[in-house]
Amino acid sequence: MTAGVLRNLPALVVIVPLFMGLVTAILGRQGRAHWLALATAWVTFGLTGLLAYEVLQSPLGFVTYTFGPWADAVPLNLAARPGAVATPGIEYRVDHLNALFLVIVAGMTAIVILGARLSLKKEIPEDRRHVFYGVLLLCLTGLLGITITGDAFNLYVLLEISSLTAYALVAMGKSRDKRALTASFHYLLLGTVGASLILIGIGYLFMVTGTLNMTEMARILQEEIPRRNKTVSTAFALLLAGFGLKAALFPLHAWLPNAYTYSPSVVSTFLASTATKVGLYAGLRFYFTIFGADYTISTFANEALLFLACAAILHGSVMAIQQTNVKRLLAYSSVAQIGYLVIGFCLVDASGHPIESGVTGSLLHVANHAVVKGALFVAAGAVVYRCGAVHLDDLRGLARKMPLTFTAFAVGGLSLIGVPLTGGFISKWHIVSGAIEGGYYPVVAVILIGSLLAVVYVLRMIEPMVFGKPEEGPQVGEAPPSVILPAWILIGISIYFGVNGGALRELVEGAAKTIAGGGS
Amino acid sequence: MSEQPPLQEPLERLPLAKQPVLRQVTKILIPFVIVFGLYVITHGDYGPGGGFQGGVILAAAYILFALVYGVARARRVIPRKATDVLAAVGVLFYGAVGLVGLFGGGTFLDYDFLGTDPASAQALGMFLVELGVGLTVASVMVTVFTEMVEA
Amino acid sequence: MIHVYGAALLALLVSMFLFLGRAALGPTVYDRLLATNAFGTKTVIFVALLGFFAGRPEFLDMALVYALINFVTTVAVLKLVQEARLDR
Amino acid sequence: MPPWAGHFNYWIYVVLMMVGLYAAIAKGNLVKKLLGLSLFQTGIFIFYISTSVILTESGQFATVPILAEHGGPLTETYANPLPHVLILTAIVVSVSTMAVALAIVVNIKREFGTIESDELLEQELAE
Repeated sequence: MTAGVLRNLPALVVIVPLFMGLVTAILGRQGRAHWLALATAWVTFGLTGLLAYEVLQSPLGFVTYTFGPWADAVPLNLAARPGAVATPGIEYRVDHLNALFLVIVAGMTAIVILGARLSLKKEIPEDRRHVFYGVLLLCLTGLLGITITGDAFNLYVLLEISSLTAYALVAMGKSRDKRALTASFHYLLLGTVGASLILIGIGYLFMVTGTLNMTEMARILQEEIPRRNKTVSTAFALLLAGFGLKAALFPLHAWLPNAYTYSPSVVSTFLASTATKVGLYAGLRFYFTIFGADYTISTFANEALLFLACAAILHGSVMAIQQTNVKRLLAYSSVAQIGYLVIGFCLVDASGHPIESGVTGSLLHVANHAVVKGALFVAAGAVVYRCGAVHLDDLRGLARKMPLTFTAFAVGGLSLIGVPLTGGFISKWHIVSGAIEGGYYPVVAVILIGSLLAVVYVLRMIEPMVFGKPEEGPQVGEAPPSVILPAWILIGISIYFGVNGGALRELVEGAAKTIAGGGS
Repeated sequence: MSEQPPLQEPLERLPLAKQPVLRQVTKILIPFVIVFGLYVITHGDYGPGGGFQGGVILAAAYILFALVYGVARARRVIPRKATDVLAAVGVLFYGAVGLVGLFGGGTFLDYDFLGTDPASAQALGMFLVELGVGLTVASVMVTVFTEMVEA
Repeated sequence: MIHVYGAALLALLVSMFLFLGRAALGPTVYDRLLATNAFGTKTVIFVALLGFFAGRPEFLDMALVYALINFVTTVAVLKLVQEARLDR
Repeated sequence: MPPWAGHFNYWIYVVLMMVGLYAAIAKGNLVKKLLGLSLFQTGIFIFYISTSVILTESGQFATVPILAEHGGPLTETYANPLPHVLILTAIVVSVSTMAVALAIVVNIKREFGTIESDELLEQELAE
């Protein structure tokens, strides 16, 4: 049994949440759904942890797993390209980059569900709650599947599974605010167009290479296909646009603010800390592994992405300053932070290779931002739990009324700014030193301006909490411990990252080597 | 478009659900449709068809019934709870077939452990998987139809 | 023999286009319905004939499915036209 | 024959896609937007399917990849079945997308009383 689990670890990471999501949807009435989902999320987190450990121990630097008996089957001549053979069957392939994102996604979900019970009691009607948990677990399945799979078409299907469930999750915010429905509809329109672009891109790559296996595709693209092939360029552009949309990179972020603002608190937290990160991962996988850094950096795309990332930082921060709804403010802050996530990967040294320190910084920022944004959204959810809304006016006097929530807001805000001793400092420091190394001084300026703007919007949240006079009326007390607990766990993790990275650092460094070294 | 002329015959004034011809034709047709749906599901491994297509045909039989006899009566044949559960059970069945291979010493969805010789085991595995897919697709299609119609 | 099949397919195609024209022109809803239904029937025959032409009896399965879907669609559209809702 | 005419399948798929995208963007009615989205996806399906066409050495179109008899070998040159299988999955995904989208539209109609996007925008701004 134990051997079976260990041998099939990559498959189980996806199968367990899939199975338990369905079981939760069937059997989850009378409050059982929460405990089923909680147990599943933590088991999945444990499995991803084991998998990451296995990857770290592996001498090859990756773990592969093939479905069914196809591995030893005779390759069929199914390929569109004459002479090529396609290996049938789906392969899962986990290296440092996957393992990092797997751990982040599963870990964040596990922590988010920990505090979900009471907050959902207020926001989702009783008879839909088991469905909600089931859909949440299916969304987790999709996200983990995208991260783990080594098959391009499988990636598309799982991307659609996670997106469809995400639309449904956002729409479930309708009992608190009916605008969740229109937000979800626009998310669906844009998300489907993005996914369709990805589908065409994968189709073009399939036509050129005759295979859907990512490793094989990468090998053929980098060794056999002449550079500047028009089909490959088209596929590259389509995939870039598609994954840009999924990762909400400026100017493709239009779906994000409303979707985060009107969805239930738990969903905001979950999506903010996982969904866009996975979109980014898929983009990185194609950008660095499949097309290869040599190809992508030589194209116009690299400078364009750098420019868009800088624009995202400035635009997101400026928009965040103008918001009065805290969830919306945090959503625009996410748009800005996605800029930081992308910026590090676009820094190139004189010889045309990605700068390792920038890549490390952005990868660290993926983890940091997931954790910090998670904590902030949990804290916002705690305010929603007590007050029913999170306008800046509702926050007045929060420091005295809800000290625990206030502290979470304060420390999370400091980490968003990038104050030393928090995780945000470490990652921004890496990105800035990478930018200086490559001579990108305007980028350094943008990062500093972005941090200053972050100070402004964080202060706009903190100021009424400390100095605002609470309104007359019924006194609201601290949120129940189980609602605010995830925020504290996440704050703890953030400070731990700021002081000492541990195993995460090892994963990030391995992943940075994978990317900077030009693919596995 | 011009004005619609008033309908002359009294038979056409009847609501669709009370049309005798339609009711009798539906009654005769439905068993054949179900058999055809099952045929498409089970012969999916070497002919055109499979779980998705067969599931949709099965759902079409139900939808035809619901259109002619009314959704309320169709709900009594297959209640909402049943479709909800069956949709999940179909996927779970698919997964369970896959798990046999996983715990039998192979990998997920390795059908070789279902039978004595690989060829018949593969056929059996594909058949069972298609059955699960068909069940899920049929129940999801029924759910989509009834939910949209009752909204 | 090929010419006979070809002529049959061509005749079917022409009649299908005629039905399409009727479906587009109207003038009443029932004309359109009848035209689309007949178009569906012609498609069934077309698929069956094509299967016969290609020596592929499997095409009959598809023709059967199409006939079924065509029937269900017509019933549904009729009901929608007559009662403006589908659930009674 | 001019060089672009040989790739007429790509022209058809691009035109279909653009018609769909136009409807998805420009139409005000949410259901019409969805119809456009559906057309957009259908264009992609046609693209995938058209890539599976294979010409035999004598210039004939290859046959369908269906076994003539149960278990018998497929001796003729047959079209590439992989795109068909992929598109079957993509069609299922597209149908699920439509189901979710229509469910959302039904809920929007119930909550807002309209499915015209400009009226929806007015109502949202009023809140």
